Amino acid sequence: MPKPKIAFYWCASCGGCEEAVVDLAEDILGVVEAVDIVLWPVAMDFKKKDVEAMPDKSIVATLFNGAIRTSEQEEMAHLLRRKSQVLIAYGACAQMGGIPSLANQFSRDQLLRFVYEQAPTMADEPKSRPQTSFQNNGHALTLPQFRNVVRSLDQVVEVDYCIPGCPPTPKITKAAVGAVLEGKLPPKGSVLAPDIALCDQCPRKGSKPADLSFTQFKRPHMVKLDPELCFLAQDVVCMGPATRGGCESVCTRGNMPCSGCFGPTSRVRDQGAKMLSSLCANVAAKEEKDITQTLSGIPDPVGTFYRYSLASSLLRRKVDLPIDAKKSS
Amino acid sequence: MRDTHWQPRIVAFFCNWCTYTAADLAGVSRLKYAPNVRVIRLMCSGRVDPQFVLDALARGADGVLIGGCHPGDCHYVDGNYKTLRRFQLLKRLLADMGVEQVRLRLEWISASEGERVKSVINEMVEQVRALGPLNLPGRFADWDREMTELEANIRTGEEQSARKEPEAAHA
Amino acid sequence: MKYSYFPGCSLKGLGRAYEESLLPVMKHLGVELVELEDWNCCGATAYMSVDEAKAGVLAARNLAIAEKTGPQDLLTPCSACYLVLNKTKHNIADFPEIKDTVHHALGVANLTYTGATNVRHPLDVLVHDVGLDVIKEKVVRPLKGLKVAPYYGCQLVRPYATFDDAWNPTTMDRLLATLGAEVVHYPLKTKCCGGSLTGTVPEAGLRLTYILLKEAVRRGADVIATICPLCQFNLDAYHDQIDRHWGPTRIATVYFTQLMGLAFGLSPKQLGLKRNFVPMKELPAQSATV
Amino acid sequence: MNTNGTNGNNGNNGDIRIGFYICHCGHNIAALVDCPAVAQYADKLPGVVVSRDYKYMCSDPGQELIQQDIREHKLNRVVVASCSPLLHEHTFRDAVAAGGLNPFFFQMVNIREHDSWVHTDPAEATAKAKSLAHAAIRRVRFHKALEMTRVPIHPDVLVVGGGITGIHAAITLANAGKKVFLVEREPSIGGHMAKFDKTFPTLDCAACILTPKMSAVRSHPNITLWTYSEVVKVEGYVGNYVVTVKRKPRYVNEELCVGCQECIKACIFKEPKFPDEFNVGLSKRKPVYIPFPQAVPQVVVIDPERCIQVKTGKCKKTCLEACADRQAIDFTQKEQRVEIKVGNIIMATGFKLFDAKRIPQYGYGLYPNVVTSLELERLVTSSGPTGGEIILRDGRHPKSVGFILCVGSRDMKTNRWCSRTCCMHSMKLAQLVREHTHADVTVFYLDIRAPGKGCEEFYDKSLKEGIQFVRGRVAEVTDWALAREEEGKLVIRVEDTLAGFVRRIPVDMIVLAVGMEPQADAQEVRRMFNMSCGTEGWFLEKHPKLAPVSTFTDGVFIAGCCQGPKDIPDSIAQAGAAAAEALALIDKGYIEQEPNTAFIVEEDCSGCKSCVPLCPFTAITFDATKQKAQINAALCKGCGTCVAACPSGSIKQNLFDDEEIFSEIEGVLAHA
Repeated sequence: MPKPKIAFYWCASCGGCEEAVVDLAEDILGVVEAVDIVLWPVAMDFKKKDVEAMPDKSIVATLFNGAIRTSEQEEMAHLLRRKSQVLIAYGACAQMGGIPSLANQFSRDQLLRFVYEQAPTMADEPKSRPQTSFQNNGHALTLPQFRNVVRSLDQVVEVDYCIPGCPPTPKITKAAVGAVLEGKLPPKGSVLAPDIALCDQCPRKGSKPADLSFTQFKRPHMVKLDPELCFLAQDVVCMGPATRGGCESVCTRGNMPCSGCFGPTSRVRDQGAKMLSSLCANVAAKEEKDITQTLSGIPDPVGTFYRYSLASSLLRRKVDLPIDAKKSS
Repeated sequence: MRDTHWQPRIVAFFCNWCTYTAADLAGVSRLKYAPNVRVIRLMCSGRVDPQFVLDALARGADGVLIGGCHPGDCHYVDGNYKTLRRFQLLKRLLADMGVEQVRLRLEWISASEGERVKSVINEMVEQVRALGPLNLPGRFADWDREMTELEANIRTGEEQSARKEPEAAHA
Repeated sequence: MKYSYFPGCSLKGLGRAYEESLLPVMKHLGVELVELEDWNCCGATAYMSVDEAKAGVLAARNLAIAEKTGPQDLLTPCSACYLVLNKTKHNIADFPEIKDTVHHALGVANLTYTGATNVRHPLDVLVHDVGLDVIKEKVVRPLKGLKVAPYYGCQLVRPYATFDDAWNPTTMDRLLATLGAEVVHYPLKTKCCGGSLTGTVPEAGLRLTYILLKEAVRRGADVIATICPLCQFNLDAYHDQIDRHWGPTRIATVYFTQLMGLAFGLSPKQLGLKRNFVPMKELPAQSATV
Repeated sequence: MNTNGTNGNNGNNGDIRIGFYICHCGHNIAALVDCPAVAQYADKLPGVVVSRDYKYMCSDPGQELIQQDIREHKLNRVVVASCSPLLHEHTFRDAVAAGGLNPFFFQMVNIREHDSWVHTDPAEATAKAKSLAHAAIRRVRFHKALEMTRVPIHPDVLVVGGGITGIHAAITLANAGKKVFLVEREPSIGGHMAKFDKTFPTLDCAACILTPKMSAVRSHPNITLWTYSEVVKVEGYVGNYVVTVKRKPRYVNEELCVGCQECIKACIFKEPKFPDEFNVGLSKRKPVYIPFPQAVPQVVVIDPERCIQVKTGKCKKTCLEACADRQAIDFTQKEQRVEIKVGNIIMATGFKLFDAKRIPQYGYGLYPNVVTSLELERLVTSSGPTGGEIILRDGRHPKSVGFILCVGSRDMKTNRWCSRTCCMHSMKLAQLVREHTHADVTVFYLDIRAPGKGCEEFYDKSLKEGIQFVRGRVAEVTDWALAREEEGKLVIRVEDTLAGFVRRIPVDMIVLAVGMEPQADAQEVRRMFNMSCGTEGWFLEKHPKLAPVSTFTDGVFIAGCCQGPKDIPDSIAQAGAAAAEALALIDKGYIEQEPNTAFIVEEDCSGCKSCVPLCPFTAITFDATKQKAQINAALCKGCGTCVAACPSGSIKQNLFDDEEIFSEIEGVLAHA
């Protein structure tokens, strides 16, 4: 019996998710043993046409990481959807837009202008922006189109499962791959991680007081963080209460607060709104100006509460941004 | 661009004890106000989950009005303070997300202030009307239009390959 | 402290003693007044009763100039001006037709009025902005033993009781007490002085003036303090006629700013006190010796 | 009709079968909302099996219609679009239950108070009704079968305020065998009525009818009377209030004092020196005093602000000597706080009189012969400071008296409301003045309001007795004369609106009929007892007609003038009504409450404790063993604040769960 075919693909991501696969360490040998990796651009040489040549649904599962920012990524998403029996959004970017989707606070023009014209490191004169097509010596070169909006994978194609995390841990990756191979998958649409918030497993849980009553908020760089005390008890925003567990508390063990990469539980539609609701309710002040004062410790609510989930949040993107119809890449 | 038939749609979350009762009083007093508000009754303004506000906007509301008891008057002691705190940060969040300030409003309206229900609703409807539609469902659709051409191409491609499929299967 | 200053016609004419005392008193207290450039008639009560919209244009031009040149607080000593300017502010805010007329007219003159100008009376500014403590410090000749009837007239607190009670204003009472004067209980403090009736129906107007004078005398006042040029004139100028009708009721009527000047030790000549028909009695001896 | 709908979330069988009913409410709704069109629209919505419009849904046939449809069409959800749920939700829930369905499979749509009554455009009102109906139809899918929760009622009652209203309520309850705590701020009960001479319109003696009731309070075995005491804290909820009462030290042991008043005679102050509160300052008292001869309890009180011993500890304490062996005087007394448990509370905190100084042009406080109606009341009383003689401050008898009505009532500048009693009260005083002094009496009024039983007849009697009535709001009271007959008198200037000219009327004495106002601390008190106030500041009743003595807080009732100005008969009627409401709850033994409580899904809770401090009723606790939060349903009041705050969405709320609200949002925004 032929080995099941597995694919890995990456889009707008940092490469961390690829690292996570490699982080399976010796276990990756077991995976390689059990499956036939038919596509893994970061590690092996495959061409798009190789994938196109595969029969539809011939890949048992594709682990797809990264958000969707360009037309090429969209195209690959569609292609892999067609070729895969199970399409898994792998990591926070594919699941929720991830950090790349913080760019949904800016228009395409703002981004291109900054990156290609205004960035202090930009030496190119005259400042030029990349084009989707370019003629040189009779050769036509093309680049994919840079979209106006960063999207999570499920905003482009239908997704069967999500493996959360920035990046996902080897443990849940292994468990998910195992589940796929054994055909023991939960109902479609599930997130393959525990459906309980991080605090449940956080080693600092016991140190969290019952009454926080915030009078101020501090950002992690402003305090010498106590290595054992609950971050919220140190007035530092920790997204743990609003974030799915399963990450083995790697951040809180590493003395950094949770920033929310595992996304919300299944019972929550908008991770940021929920965290905001919970934190604000626990602010001590009653007078308007005192409340403002306390909350001024959170200077960037979008970046704080939606660090990984802006694309999949209820508003998705800064709503008054223009849609640039020009086909600049 | 401005649709002349467009009417602002405002979703309101009113607490049972003060603002909802005040709205009932406005009715009993036969005060007349703009018909653009749809009230959802909650027991306390403290029940207003910021998700409700975002969801209402995302589903097409042009504004959201939250009505609670005056500070110190909450039927549940201090639920309205929790609302006030959430409201403050939510308002900043909305500003960062490009939603105009007047589209979210928090008002303390006691059970006896039927007149205030009228004036607040009328004022908010006019302010929102002056801003024009928020129309997030429409904006979402506009944003996603950039994907349609590619999707159409892919669909054609799929249809072609579907026709070829039997051969591929044999190969 | 700095204010725009709208003198109005009275303070340059019949009521010049008011300006003559107001300016040095304000200066003495360190309050800077910037007279509006090219100000015009306030719109006057008479014009207002003929055509409110057009009278509003006249008044609004002054408000618009103040708004343009600043400061936004416009000191308006004359009660009639104070009322007309305030009324215009309200009219523009409340009546769209008047607002349109005014805006149109101002537009022709390249002026705009947004409502930013505050019309302030010197009494309000002195008591609420400068403060009685500061005023008290400046008193070098307390008006000890001087019995003063505080008389506000009708326009300062009606219909817009912006800084004091409409029926029983007390700002000037407190100010006079700070100067060391003995304030006489004078329940007629907002009664009509006769106003323009004295010119049109003298027997009615003069009778009203007479009641004010008679009651001030009966209550033992040495002098009546007023804040309005027309009141001052009515109470000061008709003693002969009043005496002929009802018997003598001689009492001087002066501006409250004149009393302030005296208490500050400024010279009576400087304060326009010589302009009174019925001269104010010398200050009682003990205060003169201070 | 439509029979689709597949959501399996109903707890019955898989099918959702919704019945939708829209009520015309006669013309109240149908005049503006096109009810048949709404019914047609609803009929096409998913899950709707029956959709009808009907003239009066709350009527018996209307309710029967629902029940019949439940049986015939196997409905498992019902939506009624009619009036406010605050009015008729329970009616329709009962109807649904009578039809054999759990009453909570019901949702109500408010298209009267929130729609037809407040809008003018039929098309817009109809569109609004459709979208509200749509929301309810979506929402009702998620409803679950629930049970009302029962809360037991503690049988004891607290009555706050010992005026005639509180006295009557306390006696009524005590006679029914209930234990009553009566708390009064002043040293004696009796309130305003104790200060009155006679009562209108019968002119019977106020003391004669009040004193026996005051004595009954003192002697009743079921009444615990705490005077000189104030409620400082109220916790708990209907049936189970825990109230803290502050008992101010009166420096006299109430058990030991027999009211012999020897101490008063012996006081180091030989003469009374301080204004006597009971006589509104018209007479003097000593630092040790008894508020008035009929005071209940008959116990002296020592004024800590005046008593030298209390203030400095350096008095000869002649009072102690006079008290001798009784040893009732106790300068070591301290303020006490007592906690009591009661099931119901009746508020009878009364009113305060308008301060006539707020209208300076009437000269109160300036001219000695301008008095308030209450001051005159004390003057005409035979037990008053003048022994019932009406005299001016200089000892003369007035030859002419003017009554100015509506002082601080029906006045845009002060209070807009009618104080209801002043017309009658003034006419009563006017008759007494005539009787006592034969003076000329003129009453200046805006309208004479004499609607009570026997009151119009009393007005007739006043006219016949030669009392003059001048209609017009008095402009001012002055002391300056224009004519000889005005010299030395107070002159009332008034526009006589019937005669059509301005008059000056000189009199010797002026009586200001001051109106009633909410107590100065009404706002703090209502917060403490979790009540509302109307814009004027009176305690707000739950419904102006149907629930006039109830408040929005179950188990807290209001009676008498704290709810608004009223006369003695009306106050007593309300006292009885409030007592009856409390009795009904006590005798039933329990109250049913909305099951809108929140609960934590244990396996979902991460134990983050974010919710724990949010509950003002301490219903949320953290289970250290399970490392999860939990909600005590008995303490939960259903506000839902914790539900909104749970960062992982692990708290749910009956009747107001996330899905229910999200579906409503979706519904109101679905295009009609």
